[in-house]
Amino acid sequence: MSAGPEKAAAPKPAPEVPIRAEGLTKKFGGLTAVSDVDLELRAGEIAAIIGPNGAGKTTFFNMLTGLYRPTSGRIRRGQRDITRARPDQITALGVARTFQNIRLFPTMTARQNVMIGRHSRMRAGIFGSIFRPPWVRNEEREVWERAAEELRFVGLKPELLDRPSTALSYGDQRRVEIARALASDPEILLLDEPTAGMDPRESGELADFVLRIREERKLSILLIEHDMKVVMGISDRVTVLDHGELIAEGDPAAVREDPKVIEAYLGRGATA
Amino acid sequence: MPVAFAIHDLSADGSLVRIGNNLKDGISNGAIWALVALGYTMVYGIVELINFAHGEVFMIGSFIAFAAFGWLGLDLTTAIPLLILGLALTLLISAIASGALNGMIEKVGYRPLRDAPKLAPLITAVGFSFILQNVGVLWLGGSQVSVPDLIGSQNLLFEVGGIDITNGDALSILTTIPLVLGLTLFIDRARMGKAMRATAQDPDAARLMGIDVDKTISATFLIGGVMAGAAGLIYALYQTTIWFHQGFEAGLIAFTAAVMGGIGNLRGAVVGGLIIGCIQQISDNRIGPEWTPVIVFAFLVLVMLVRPRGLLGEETRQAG
Amino acid sequence: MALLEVEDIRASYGMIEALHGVSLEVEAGEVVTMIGSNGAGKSTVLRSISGLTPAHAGAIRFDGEEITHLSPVEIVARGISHVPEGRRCFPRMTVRENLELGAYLRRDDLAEDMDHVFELFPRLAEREGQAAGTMSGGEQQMLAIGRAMMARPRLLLMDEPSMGIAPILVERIYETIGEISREGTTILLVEQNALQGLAAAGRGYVIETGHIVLSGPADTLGDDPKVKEAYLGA
Amino acid sequence: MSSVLERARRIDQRFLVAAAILFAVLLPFFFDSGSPFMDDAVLALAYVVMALGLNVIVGFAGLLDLGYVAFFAIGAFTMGWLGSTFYSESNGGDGIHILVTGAASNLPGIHINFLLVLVAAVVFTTIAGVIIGLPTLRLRGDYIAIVTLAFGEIIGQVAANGDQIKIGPIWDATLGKLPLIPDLGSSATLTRGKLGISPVDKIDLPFMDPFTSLNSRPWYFVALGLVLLVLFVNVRLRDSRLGRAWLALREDEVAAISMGIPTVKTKLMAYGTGAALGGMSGAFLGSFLNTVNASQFEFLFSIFILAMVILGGLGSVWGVVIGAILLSYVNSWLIPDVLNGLPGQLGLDFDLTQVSFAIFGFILVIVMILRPEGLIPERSRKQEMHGIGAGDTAGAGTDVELGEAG
Amino acid sequence: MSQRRSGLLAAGVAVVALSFGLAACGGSDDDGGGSGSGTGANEVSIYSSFPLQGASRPTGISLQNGVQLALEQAGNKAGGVDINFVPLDDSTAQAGEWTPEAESANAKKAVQDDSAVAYIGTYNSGAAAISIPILNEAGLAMLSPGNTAVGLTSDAPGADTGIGEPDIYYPTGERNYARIVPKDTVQGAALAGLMDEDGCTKVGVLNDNEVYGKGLAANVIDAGSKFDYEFADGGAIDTQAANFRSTAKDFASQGVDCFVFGGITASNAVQLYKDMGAAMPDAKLYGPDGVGDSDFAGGLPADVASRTKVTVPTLSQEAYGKEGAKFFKDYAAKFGEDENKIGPFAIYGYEAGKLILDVLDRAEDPTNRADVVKAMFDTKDRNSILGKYSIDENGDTTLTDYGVFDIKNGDLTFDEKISAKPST
Repeated sequence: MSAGPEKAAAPKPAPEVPIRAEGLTKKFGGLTAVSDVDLELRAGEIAAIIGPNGAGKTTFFNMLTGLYRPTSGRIRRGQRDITRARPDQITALGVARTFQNIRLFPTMTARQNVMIGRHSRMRAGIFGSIFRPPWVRNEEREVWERAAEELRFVGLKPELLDRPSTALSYGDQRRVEIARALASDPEILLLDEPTAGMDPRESGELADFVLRIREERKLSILLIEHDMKVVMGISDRVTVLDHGELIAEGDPAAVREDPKVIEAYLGRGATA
Repeated sequence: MPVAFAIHDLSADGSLVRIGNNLKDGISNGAIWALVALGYTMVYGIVELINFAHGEVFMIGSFIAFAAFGWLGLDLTTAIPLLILGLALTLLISAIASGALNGMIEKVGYRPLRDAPKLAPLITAVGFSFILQNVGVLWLGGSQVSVPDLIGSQNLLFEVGGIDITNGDALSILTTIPLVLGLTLFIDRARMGKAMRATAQDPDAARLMGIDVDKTISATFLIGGVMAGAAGLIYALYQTTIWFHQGFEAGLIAFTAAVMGGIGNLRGAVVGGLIIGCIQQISDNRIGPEWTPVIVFAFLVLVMLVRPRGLLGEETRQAG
Repeated sequence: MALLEVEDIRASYGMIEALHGVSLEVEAGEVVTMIGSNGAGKSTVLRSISGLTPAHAGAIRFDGEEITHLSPVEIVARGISHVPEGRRCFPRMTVRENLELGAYLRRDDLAEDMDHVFELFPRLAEREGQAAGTMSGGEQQMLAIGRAMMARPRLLLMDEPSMGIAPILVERIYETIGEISREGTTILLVEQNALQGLAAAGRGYVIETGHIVLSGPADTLGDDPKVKEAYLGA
Repeated sequence: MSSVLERARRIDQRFLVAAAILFAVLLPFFFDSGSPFMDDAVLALAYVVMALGLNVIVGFAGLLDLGYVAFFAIGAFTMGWLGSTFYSESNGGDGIHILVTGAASNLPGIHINFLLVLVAAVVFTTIAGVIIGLPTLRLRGDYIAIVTLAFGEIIGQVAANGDQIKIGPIWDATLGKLPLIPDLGSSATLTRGKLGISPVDKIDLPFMDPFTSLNSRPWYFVALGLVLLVLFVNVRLRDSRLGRAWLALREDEVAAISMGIPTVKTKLMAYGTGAALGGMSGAFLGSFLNTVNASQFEFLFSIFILAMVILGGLGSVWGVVIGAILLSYVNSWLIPDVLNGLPGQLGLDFDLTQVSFAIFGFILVIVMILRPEGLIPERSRKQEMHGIGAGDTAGAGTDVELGEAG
Repeated sequence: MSQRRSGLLAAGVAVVALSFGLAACGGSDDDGGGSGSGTGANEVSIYSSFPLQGASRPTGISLQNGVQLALEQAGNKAGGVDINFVPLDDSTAQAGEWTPEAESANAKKAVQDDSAVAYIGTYNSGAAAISIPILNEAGLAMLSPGNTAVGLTSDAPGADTGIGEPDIYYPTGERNYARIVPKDTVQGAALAGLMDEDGCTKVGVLNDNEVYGKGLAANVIDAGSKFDYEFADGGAIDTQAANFRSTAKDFASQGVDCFVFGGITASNAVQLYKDMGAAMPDAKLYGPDGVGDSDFAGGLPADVASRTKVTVPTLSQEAYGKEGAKFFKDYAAKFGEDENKIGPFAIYGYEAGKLILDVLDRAEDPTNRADVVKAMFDTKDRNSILGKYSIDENGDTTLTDYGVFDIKNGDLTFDEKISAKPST
């Protein structure tokens, strides 16, 4: 406690498979939402999970981030088993996410939202918060600036920095949510339908931005997406879920031609 | 714990009479809690609100019953047929008045806050609880008030195998059974009962059926209040003492019973009430009456921590 | 005059507007399908019609009468039943009780309608006394449709009847939808499963991010490359 | 209305604070040191400390605690145990005296300097807060309210019946044998039940004359010192990493834990802090009221303090201060001394003191319905209470199974 | 914001603060109260503090009325000074009984009033334990017409000497508290003797865990140890419990044939006696002065009331002679009550008032607190309405008479007088 804070640890060399799900299953009562899914995210790639409504995609995300406890199966983060870890522990291990229906803290400003994202990398405890020694002041100032930096990175106009998040446009709210996730220095970013509710132009911009995030931040991205243009445009690999089961996996072009996938989306007879 | 004491009793004198008497007392006490718990569980089931003032509605029910004795001129000299008629009338008066009171509280205190954060209506509920307690203080003063022992609460009615059944026991159990059966029947079969269950399980879907959710919620409060009013009368006759503070503990006990039984589960609430009645009785006998509130509250905490979804099956609202 | 006229409605969840001016019409006796990907606003259109998410601009007319600002109860009473997304059966009630609730606003004898629903879905008759929550998704979908039919609606709104249901049952349900339509009930259907939804319909609309982008006869709409593009990308 | 607010905002807040503190410091010199006004002022300040403590729990972290009286009780008992003749057999009847002067230094029992008692009270209440909070804070919001209420009642009941709990033998058999830890005597009990521990040692500070119950001025300054300390803690916590985390948990628990905020630990910090502040005030009140009596620790008290927080504005530090002072004077002055005969003048047959708790209940109801953000709202609360963006957070706790600690 | 503006505001605040302070206290800024020196003014204040709400209200009111009557009869004058009577309430409606906060506030109020020379109260011994030390520091005389707990004045049996009773109540080491009711060693002996006379064989005892009740129960057991009967000590009750049936059954199964409660009516005594009476249909029931009021007597059902006896340090109205008769008549006339239904404590309130008048007459300077205390302890062989008594050096009365009351038609009716001799 008395020693000053260490500088945020430099990102460790990414392990071969940053995150891997093995035989992951989640049942709610009688309903099986996710059934025996194996999935891995490789270092530096952008992978997409697609599938019709109710296929179990968000449930899968919720298990990866610790919100749901799997009924069976394992999740590994590198060498570590995180199947039973708490969400905050998983965040601390470098996994960050966004939500399908934006979940910003409504009364906080954009900047404060992003500062929350930095929570797991900060050290000030109760005494630090009360007595505010120099290292805590520095920490606060750094986070304050870091938040602005992240928001600049995602393209939020500087004058919106200290506006309440609810006063921002829909697209800006999406940006803030991504900035909030990036603030925790993740190695893995989980994006849950980042383009939901955007028009095609905005979606296209966002797709480009996701690519840029990977370039500049050197992280691996797993996204759930409905907009096939986005999925096809940016993902290295696509996994398709239907009724909680993995029905196809591979590069985007191949998956798009997979009859099982077309049927899942457009209905029977679509391939005929 | 009750089991341990039962075994101890058996090994001590080989007799089940004592534990039997305890359980009997516990059940007749618990029957009153059960009636209060019904209102609690119905309201929580439908609006997910701890109606903190519910215990006070029960207390006011007792007070109204006491006042009704005066209006109707019921006293120890009243002839038995008249007494029965008078008590039936009292039951009607206190049940309807309590129901109306509960309904009024809902309209004034909770409905405007239906979309507010969850803690807001809980805080108004606490506020109403205090207002009603103070009404009780102004009405009958700050300490226990003696109610004429109209039914000879402690007089022996008959004895089975060493277990004494008193008039009070008979009243408590025999009034509670038809009320509980009537209520479950109503909830199971009646159109409004079905609307209540539907609203509790999925308010949006209930709207799509053409159910007026606001009206249904009001009706739930009303019926919960009616049960509390009936319990208030029974309490007054059974204990022969009433006071403004009786609702506070009753409310917490009833809430515990409701949680134990699984919120929204009527039968569960009744069983929960009876179990707590028995725990109180055994604690009175074995640990000391002055520790009984501690035992009950500790039990409350235990239930909430260990099985917040209820001992007797899960009946919480499931998401969509 | 169409049975249902939706004119330039806008609807929002909190600060976020989900419908930016949607217009559509449904003629009496028709089956109309609205398709679109997740989050396009399909469900919101139905919720606005049935009063769950009232439109804050525009107008909805049913049988010539404006119903935009009526409560769900009044809308049900006028003959519009809504089979909601995710079925929303009352999980701790039996099949029979769910069906009875469907006819909540009716005071007459239900026996005939009950028999009719059991005819449409014999599976439900077998499970009459079973709690809805314990049934499979497909069975619950049948129940939800049956429940809506119990109100003897003139217009039936259906939200993704195929969602999360095994393909075999999806077919079974669509067969019944056809039957219901043949009996004279007007249907407005919302589907993500585009081809399935359009196959059952006479006309269709395509909705994207809160706007209607395409409309036309169902059979031509299904072949429109834009639809495939919207779903699977170009 | 809004222009007034605008103007108020424009005035430098720091200056307002300084003026308020100056006013508070000078106030006692305008009043007779023994006047009832000063007595009420001391009580009001002690209640401000309590209310600010509860504000950390309810206002900052959004945990409705209906059993705050527990911490008042534990703080007061710490004062009673460590500053009275209660454990008269301790140390073989000679008593224990640490840094005390005057009458207390010759009496049997344990007599420890007030400042040390204050530290002990903070330690005890924090421990109690953690013990109560650890299992409780996993629960959903309304259940937390009831469980804390139950804990408050349990502590009150144990206080009332604690004269039956003999701790002496156990204490002496185990701890009493250790060096530095004195025996308590074989008949020592946990509390003195409804008889109450009375009298309690007066505050004894270095370089100051011993306090007496007749001169309220020194008491006032000690209480004011506690208020300033607690204000400092409140303001610092509000604008810190923890304060932000509490706000986040309050607004959207699922999003907050997904951002790496550990729920139980973070809530526990709020609960423990609030407990510690309540304990400080409790110890002070034990000495000031000169008694530690089980009848003080009733549910009413929890609600009294809660009403202060709610009236002032949940989470609003300055609002809570005003709310506490207002309600304290309403309780100890306005109702009994000024308006008591009002109902009588209106032809009603009761005194206003008889309905004082209905008045507090009424305040809860009215504030919640008409102005849920309180008199001086905190910005985020105002939006929350009016449902802006609160959205689906109400049910957030239920649709997610949270991982357990471990 | 401009500097000028802040300056203006500061000045404004200062002005407001000043005027507020000055207006509120008229500028007096001396060290309040407790100086002990006479003020020279020719008006003194006498405070009273009794519970005026809850179950003790009838008793509290009759005590307060008694004091008021005595003072008014003297024209609110004694020792050449005018008397200003300030009656206070030490209970709250919500608690239904006295509270430490209220009693402590009352004591402080009296202490801080420079003109105060005497404090008449309290009824509850627990309340006295709060106020005695406060008044003691100020050297203010306190006279109780109701406290009977032993430890307030002496270390006789029943006092908790462990915590240092009675000395802890007197931080200055000087005594300032006297009472005109006999302490509970007397009442304990009276009750114990009465139960012996009535042929009890096993006595069930309960208490309400308060200063008075707990002490009295201990005194009964202590005094009863020399008789042939046994005790079944059930300890303390939970006064908030709905009923006491299980405790009653427990007593019945132990063969208890007499029952006595150390406590007051406000401690749910009616329900307690009802349940005891029901579970033990033949047992005799005894109550102390704490239940000597109309709420208790009127609340019991007839079959229980007929078996209940209450001891009160008051006798029949006839026993008080001509002076007594006049008192009861005056009291009834002034407060509009039925002469035969005046609460037993009214006369104690009256005598407390009379004694204070006498003390002020005898005090060297009736405006000087120390002189008043001295005169109070100098009370010797006073011929009072209660009989001839003195105040001893502990502040106790030398009276030992107790009246035994039956309950007839819901009223306490005098039965017999007992003069108890406590063992110490």
